Amino acid sequence: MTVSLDNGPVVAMPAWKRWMRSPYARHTGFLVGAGITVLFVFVALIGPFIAPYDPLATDLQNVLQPPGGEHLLGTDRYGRDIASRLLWGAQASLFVALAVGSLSLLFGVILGTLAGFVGGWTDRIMLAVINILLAFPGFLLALAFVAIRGSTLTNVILAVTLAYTPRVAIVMRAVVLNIRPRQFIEASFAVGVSTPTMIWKHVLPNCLPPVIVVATVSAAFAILAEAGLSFLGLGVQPPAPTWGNVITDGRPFLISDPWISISAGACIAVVVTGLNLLGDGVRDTLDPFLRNQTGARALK
Amino acid sequence: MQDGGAVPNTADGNPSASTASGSRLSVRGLTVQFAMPMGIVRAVDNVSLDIAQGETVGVVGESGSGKSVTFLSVMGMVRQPGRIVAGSVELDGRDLSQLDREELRGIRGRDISMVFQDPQTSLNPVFPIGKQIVDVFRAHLPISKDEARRRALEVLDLVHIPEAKNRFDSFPHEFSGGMRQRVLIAMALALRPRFIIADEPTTALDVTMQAQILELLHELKQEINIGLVLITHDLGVVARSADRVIVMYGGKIVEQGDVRTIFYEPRHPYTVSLMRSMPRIDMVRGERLHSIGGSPPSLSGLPAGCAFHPRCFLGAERPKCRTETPELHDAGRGGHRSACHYANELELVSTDAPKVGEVVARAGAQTTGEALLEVRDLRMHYPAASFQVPWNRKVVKAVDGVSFSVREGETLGIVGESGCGKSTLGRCLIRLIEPTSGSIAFRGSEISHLGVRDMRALRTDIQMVFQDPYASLDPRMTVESILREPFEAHGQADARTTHKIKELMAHVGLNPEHIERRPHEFSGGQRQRIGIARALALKPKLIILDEPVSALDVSVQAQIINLLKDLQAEFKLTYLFIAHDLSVVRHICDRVMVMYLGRIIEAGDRDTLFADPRHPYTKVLLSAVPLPDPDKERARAHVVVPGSVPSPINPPRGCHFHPRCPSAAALAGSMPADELEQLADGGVLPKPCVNAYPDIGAEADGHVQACHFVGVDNQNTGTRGR
Amino acid sequence: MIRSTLLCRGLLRLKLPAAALALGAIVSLAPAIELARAYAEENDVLRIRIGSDVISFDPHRPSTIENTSVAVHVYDGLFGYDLTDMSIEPRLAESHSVSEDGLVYTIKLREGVMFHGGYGEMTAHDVKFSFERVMDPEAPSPWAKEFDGMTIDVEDDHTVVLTLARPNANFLHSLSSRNQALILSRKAIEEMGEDWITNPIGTGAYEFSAWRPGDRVVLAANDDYFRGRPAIDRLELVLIPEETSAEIALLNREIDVFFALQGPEIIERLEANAEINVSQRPALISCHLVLNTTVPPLDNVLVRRAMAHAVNRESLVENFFRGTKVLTSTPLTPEYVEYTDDVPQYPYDPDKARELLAEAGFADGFDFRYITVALSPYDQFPVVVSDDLSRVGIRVDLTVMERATYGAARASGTLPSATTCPSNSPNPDTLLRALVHSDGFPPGVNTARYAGADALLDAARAKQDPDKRSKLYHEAQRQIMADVPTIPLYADRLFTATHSGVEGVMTSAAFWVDAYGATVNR
Amino acid sequence: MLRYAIGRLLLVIPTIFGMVVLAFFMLRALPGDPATAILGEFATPQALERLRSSLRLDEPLLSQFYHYVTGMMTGDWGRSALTRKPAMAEVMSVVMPSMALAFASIFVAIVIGIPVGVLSAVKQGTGIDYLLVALTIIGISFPVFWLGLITIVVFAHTIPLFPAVGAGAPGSLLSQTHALVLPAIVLGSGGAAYIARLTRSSMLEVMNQDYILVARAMGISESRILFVYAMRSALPAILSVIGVTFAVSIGNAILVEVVFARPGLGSLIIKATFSRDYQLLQAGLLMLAVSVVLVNFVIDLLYPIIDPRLRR
Repeated sequence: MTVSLDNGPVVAMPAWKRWMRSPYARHTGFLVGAGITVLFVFVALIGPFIAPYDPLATDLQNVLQPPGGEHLLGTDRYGRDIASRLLWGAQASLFVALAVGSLSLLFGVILGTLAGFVGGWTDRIMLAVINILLAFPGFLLALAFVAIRGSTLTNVILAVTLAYTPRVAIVMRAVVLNIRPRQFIEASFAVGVSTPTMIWKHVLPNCLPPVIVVATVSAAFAILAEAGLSFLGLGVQPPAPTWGNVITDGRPFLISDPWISISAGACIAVVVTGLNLLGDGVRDTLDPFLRNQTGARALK
Repeated sequence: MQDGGAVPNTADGNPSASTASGSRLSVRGLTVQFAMPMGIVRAVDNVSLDIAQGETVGVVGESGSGKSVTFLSVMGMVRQPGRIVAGSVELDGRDLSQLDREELRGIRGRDISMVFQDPQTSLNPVFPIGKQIVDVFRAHLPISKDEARRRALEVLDLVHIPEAKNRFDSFPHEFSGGMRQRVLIAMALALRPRFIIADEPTTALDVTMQAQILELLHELKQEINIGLVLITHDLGVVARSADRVIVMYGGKIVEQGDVRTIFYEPRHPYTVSLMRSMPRIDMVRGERLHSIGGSPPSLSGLPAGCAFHPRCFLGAERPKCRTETPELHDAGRGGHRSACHYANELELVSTDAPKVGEVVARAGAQTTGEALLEVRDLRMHYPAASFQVPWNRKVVKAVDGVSFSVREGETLGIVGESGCGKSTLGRCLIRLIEPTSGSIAFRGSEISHLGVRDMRALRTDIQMVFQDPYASLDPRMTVESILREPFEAHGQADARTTHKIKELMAHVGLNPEHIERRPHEFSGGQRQRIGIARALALKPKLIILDEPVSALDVSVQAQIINLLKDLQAEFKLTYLFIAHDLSVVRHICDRVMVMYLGRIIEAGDRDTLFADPRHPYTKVLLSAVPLPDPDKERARAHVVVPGSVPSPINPPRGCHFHPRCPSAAALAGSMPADELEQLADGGVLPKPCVNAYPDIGAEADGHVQACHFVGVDNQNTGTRGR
Repeated sequence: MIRSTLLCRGLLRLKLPAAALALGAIVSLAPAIELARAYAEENDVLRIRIGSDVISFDPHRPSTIENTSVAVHVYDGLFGYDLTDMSIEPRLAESHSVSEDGLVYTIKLREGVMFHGGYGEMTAHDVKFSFERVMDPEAPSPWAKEFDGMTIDVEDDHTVVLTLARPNANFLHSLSSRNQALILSRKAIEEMGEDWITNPIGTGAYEFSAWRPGDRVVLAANDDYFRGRPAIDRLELVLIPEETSAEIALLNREIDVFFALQGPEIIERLEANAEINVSQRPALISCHLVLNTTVPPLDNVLVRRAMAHAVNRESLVENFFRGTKVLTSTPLTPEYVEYTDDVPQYPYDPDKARELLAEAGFADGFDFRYITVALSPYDQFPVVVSDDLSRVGIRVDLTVMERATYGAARASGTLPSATTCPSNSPNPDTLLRALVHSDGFPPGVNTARYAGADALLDAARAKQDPDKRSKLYHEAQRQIMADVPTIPLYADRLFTATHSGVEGVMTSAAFWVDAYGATVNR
Repeated sequence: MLRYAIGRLLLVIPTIFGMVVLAFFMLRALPGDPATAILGEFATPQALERLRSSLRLDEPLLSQFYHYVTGMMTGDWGRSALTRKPAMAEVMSVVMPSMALAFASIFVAIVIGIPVGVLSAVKQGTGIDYLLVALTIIGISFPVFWLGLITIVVFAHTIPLFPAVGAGAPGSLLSQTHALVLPAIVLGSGGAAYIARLTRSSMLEVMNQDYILVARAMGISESRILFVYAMRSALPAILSVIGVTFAVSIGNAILVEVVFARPGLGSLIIKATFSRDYQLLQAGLLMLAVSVVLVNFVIDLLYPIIDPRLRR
């Protein structure tokens, strides 16, 4: 039982005004998430330039300094400046998040579109493979991949991409299956539009927003997964400054010098929260069907 | 009957003197606002009305008129962001708006209950229907489960659920739409409330189902003394059932009065226009329908003064209408009130367009053109589920051996209830769906086997307009890109395309300056115009119109129908018009085919077919459509058929219609036993009906039908008249 | 269908109360700490933390300190070390005699020593079987070289004669090790086949009872142990890889003994705790940056010396390890009798390092792949070392490999560097032969591919006279440090923290824990 | 119902076979020679050769696969290369603590997640709702191992309520349950957040359904509408997220097991990965994946019980 309140034509308005009146501008979560994400990207980009110390330079005269003083967030057991390591680490995290987000988006969209649009046996086989991949917990899949290929940044990215592509693909497939029978697709076929044009001009643009949400979520998870792999000794290898490595470095000092792990963990938590809020905000403003689709499946 | 009727009438000043004693529901100065992002929206504006127990009040209005919100407020069920900001709702003098939540809950379902539009979604799918009715009893009465069950069975019997005992534990999905609506009515009736608010109770149903439900409501009203509010956009339904009528527009009541007064002596231009713009099944109103310009206003941007003035045939230029909001005032006998400054001027205006405009005789020449499209034995079967075991394949025979031809320049209508295969047929013809077998010849050349490329080329000749103007346009594209698409798809896009697009827009009545706008910036009617422009872009010969007006408000519907007619004349178009609304079909089509379960059961010239329907199903269909004319409607005979359209997965043997056919049942009584077939459910029917699908015959006048016993008149089943 | 409906209704009805109940249960579990303490305070059990999981109970196979810590309780050898002073004492042997030429060892076995689980008396046949198993030419034990072509003859059930191929002054060390020298039951292995490996049968103070991978090994006291039944009924070696967790577990009395404690901060904290005793002993382990002498530019001795000067080992030991490790000048540790300081020294001197590099033709430094393994602390101190190296212009690419990859890569012998910390017996020959003798590769850990001290080491081994032998070892150490095939970074110390009521837990300088003599008094 | 169950089961079998194939071929791509990894750097070439042939590493991949699959059919999952114990037995010896953790965490997730989600939905738009929504987002944004580390410090050290490590003493159910509390809460917190989020959104969606409106119009009490009408209809969506949560938990359990030094499939898989123990790794991976498939199968079976439309 809806009250239809807006039947009449809407008067055109400038872009900024439209933005101000869009649901995004009123969604607190979205604004906070976008704010954190923008800040994160900014810090990651300029981090290496504003870092006060070399993130790799050890200084055994000044190990385990508490926060404050010369070292804003203190030093670790090698006397390395935590703040500098975190600033550099932001870059690695951004890179992982960005790469995983865009790669899983790219592959997921291709696979999902194929499965959803071609249908038939292509769909069945791809769906079966996707389901098998989905049955392996994502982190397990990433772990196995890194174990096989070795612990480098590239491999961590590929591993997490491998783990999250099926999730993007399955959402993409669902969205395509939802879009495909819509009348405007039929209508374009009826005027003689060819299939590739159809996918490019109608299917993709309409499917992308919810899938981008999933990709945002997988970017967030990529940061978590990278940290998890580092923790197990399978991530980007030390002494590279990544947030996961900083947590692991601080682990023996959790009782005496907890700031090391806590500051790195907090960085991860804040950025991941930001990405999740951003994804949520976009999802909340999408149409309800897509909200459900992305809700249940993408959270793995 | 533990409560209800016994309460004495405490209200005074009954505006409609026609009804007798009983409770009274009074709404005074009700104003409901919604806090929306774009600002405060007043959905209901100072509405006052009275409903007495025992009367049926029809509430009519287009989408956004505030009719539903008014009655949700009455029930105390307006939710955030909506809020009642002024006014009162009194039930026998008790102000419901002052009650707390628990007291209000006690009123709902017990004193006032509600029936909603969509029976598919109104029952909780995870509980058996019996439990849902039992819950209603137990929410209000301290009775045992068994007692509640006994009473629930009683109400189920009351609404004619067959074998209620056995179906008590069935789930909603095991019932047809009509049956579910009965269950919902049973729920609403369970505690014998004094008032039932039925919000579009038949809109989601097929006409034969609608007839059943209207019949049921009528019957119940006679048995139980309830005040029934019938919210609807369908004037036919009102004409058939209501005692009084309230017409709403832009959140206000614009006219109210006795049903005959409203239909025959309306005193508000909106009511007049509404009456005129409705196509009628019983007559042809001439070439053009009266249409109201523009579209129903958005509640967020109501015009100043009289909300209707921009669309009014009287007031558009009158300053008073633009500045002064008219209040309801007496406009005639029996509580007839109108909110028009110039209500008196309407005394001489009649609702029947033919008397106003001129009756244009139809030019029969158009129907004798060459056959443009020849369809022979077309079939479209598809598997009923995606995964099936090979030894038990179930097939949906959506289109099952259909042959017909479309002549150049004519409009061929295809009608039928949902599930009859008419839309599938339309899509098969331009091969949006690949038919399973059969031939389709366009201008004599076979197109059912054309390759993708040739078929795309053919789409310059055959085009389609879709039902849902909201879904059929890509929300992300501008009008320009939507209309450019056909040109690009066929390599015809060039420097002049933008100019052509603007021309097209002008042709279909859109402002060419809006070329950069996106679909959501247009109203429903305007969007349908975009859809039509897209179909026209390549100058096709044949346009398949798939329910092009069924999603539109009545006033807009008329505009689009007129537009389609104009375009047909201008571009020498041939139409294949698919619809479920027989009135529209009667208005626009030259020839009509009736489909039932994938087959054509009757086809013929429009006037012949409507005047002299031969197949029992056609007769049933025609009689089920309510006429927007109280006297005629109540005087005529209604054939109500039992059951609903069977599943096309397993259609009945023999004539698909035989299980519901009133003629066959009646015939059986007068036939010798050896010509009858015993049925599983104990009934007997003539053997041919059960055993053989009747061939569609051919007659000289082109009027064909598929019934074994045509001409045997049997309208004595389920007939009622007033 | 009806049944399933009923079932589901039942389920749904149960759901809420069940959830509430369970929530209550969880909440009420919190005060259950007292109960938990109760089970931790059984007197008959001693829980010892180990840092990584036991892999195998076959003592003859590659071992870890955890494997050895299990093996010392389950098995015994002919001889063994007295852990107080690391002197050799007879165990399963009653007495022994050595021929004049030092080639024939006649050993009289103790009588009446029974294997666990009813596998009978330990005899000379078991000794022969065990030692031949070590020397199996098909699948030799990594320690097969310790026996070096020895022949074994059973004279009678309780006498065995071992004949060496060449004199070996360190042979009694070889018979005291807790790897190749442990005696297995021939009968048990022959009867159980492959299953033997997870059901070890020995003659030790404790019998194997259970192993839950990833959790713990449980041993039960051997009532018939020939040195007397141990005081504690049950021994649990509990796996807690992470030291902070182990510290908490120790404080919570989830464990009684924190074995192989590394973290300097944790050591400091536990030392400050009155309830905890922290014992330490020098260990026979030294840690090395092994430089591959066959790979340019490391084949240039000047470069290697420059690197040795570049590493600030004092700071590493003092500031990074906070004095929990000690400096060593040679691959041997100061614990060895044969150790000497009189070798070429490489004090921290970055300028000298740069000079040497310039002299070698690498004034602009060079690219160096520093390879280490992802095991604490071997993935940690290299960070400091590589930073030191980079300060003299060496462009260090620190590669941390996970264990299996590292093992395989190191076995290839082509890595430019390696981080190697051989754990060893008190036999200096074992360490030096493995690390810097050409016997040590392939297979082995002499990934420096260094052979410069072969002659000296072989000569030392053959010398029976302890003084002369020591001199030869001193000579060898000088030679090695002149050539610097490895940079000895530090010598390890072994820290063990125990609850104050726990007495008699011994640790070996060769890094294992022995709880035979332990008592618990809570 | 039976047909539905059989149909689901028929889908489970190829899925598991697919996993076997995937696990096999993926793991054969591991670099490093398992034989070297097992025998160490001291092994002679002959010994390596012998071990390789006993592990069938010298045979063509397809032949290895054939023996692997046929072995599996007959219950022979090979032996752990490292311990020579049957891989199946080794996996089985740690299945209990692993599954205990997984199910306990799901339990925690459900017990916390559903009430939070319902509360949040009921209070939609209020401060409580915003707070809970924020908490659920933060809840899925913490690295689980980090949460575990902090939890250990706080609840085993600062306030020593729970054991820091391990799965409790073998044989003592009390001590095992006690040791399960912290890891289950840590592992379950993320799941609780997911479940709360989904419960909230599906409750909100269900509350917008026409049949809820009808129930209101019939005067059914709000609590009954909420807990009977809406809850029951929201359950299928909640169930499906429980299935997803289980899979996530199984993955994160690896980290939690390492943090809490618990025996389990996670620790086993890590160990097997580091030691190139193919047979063990395969067995462990498959056991986890199969448990995910089976849990989802059980959930699939629950759907028709909750939603009568699926009973056919």
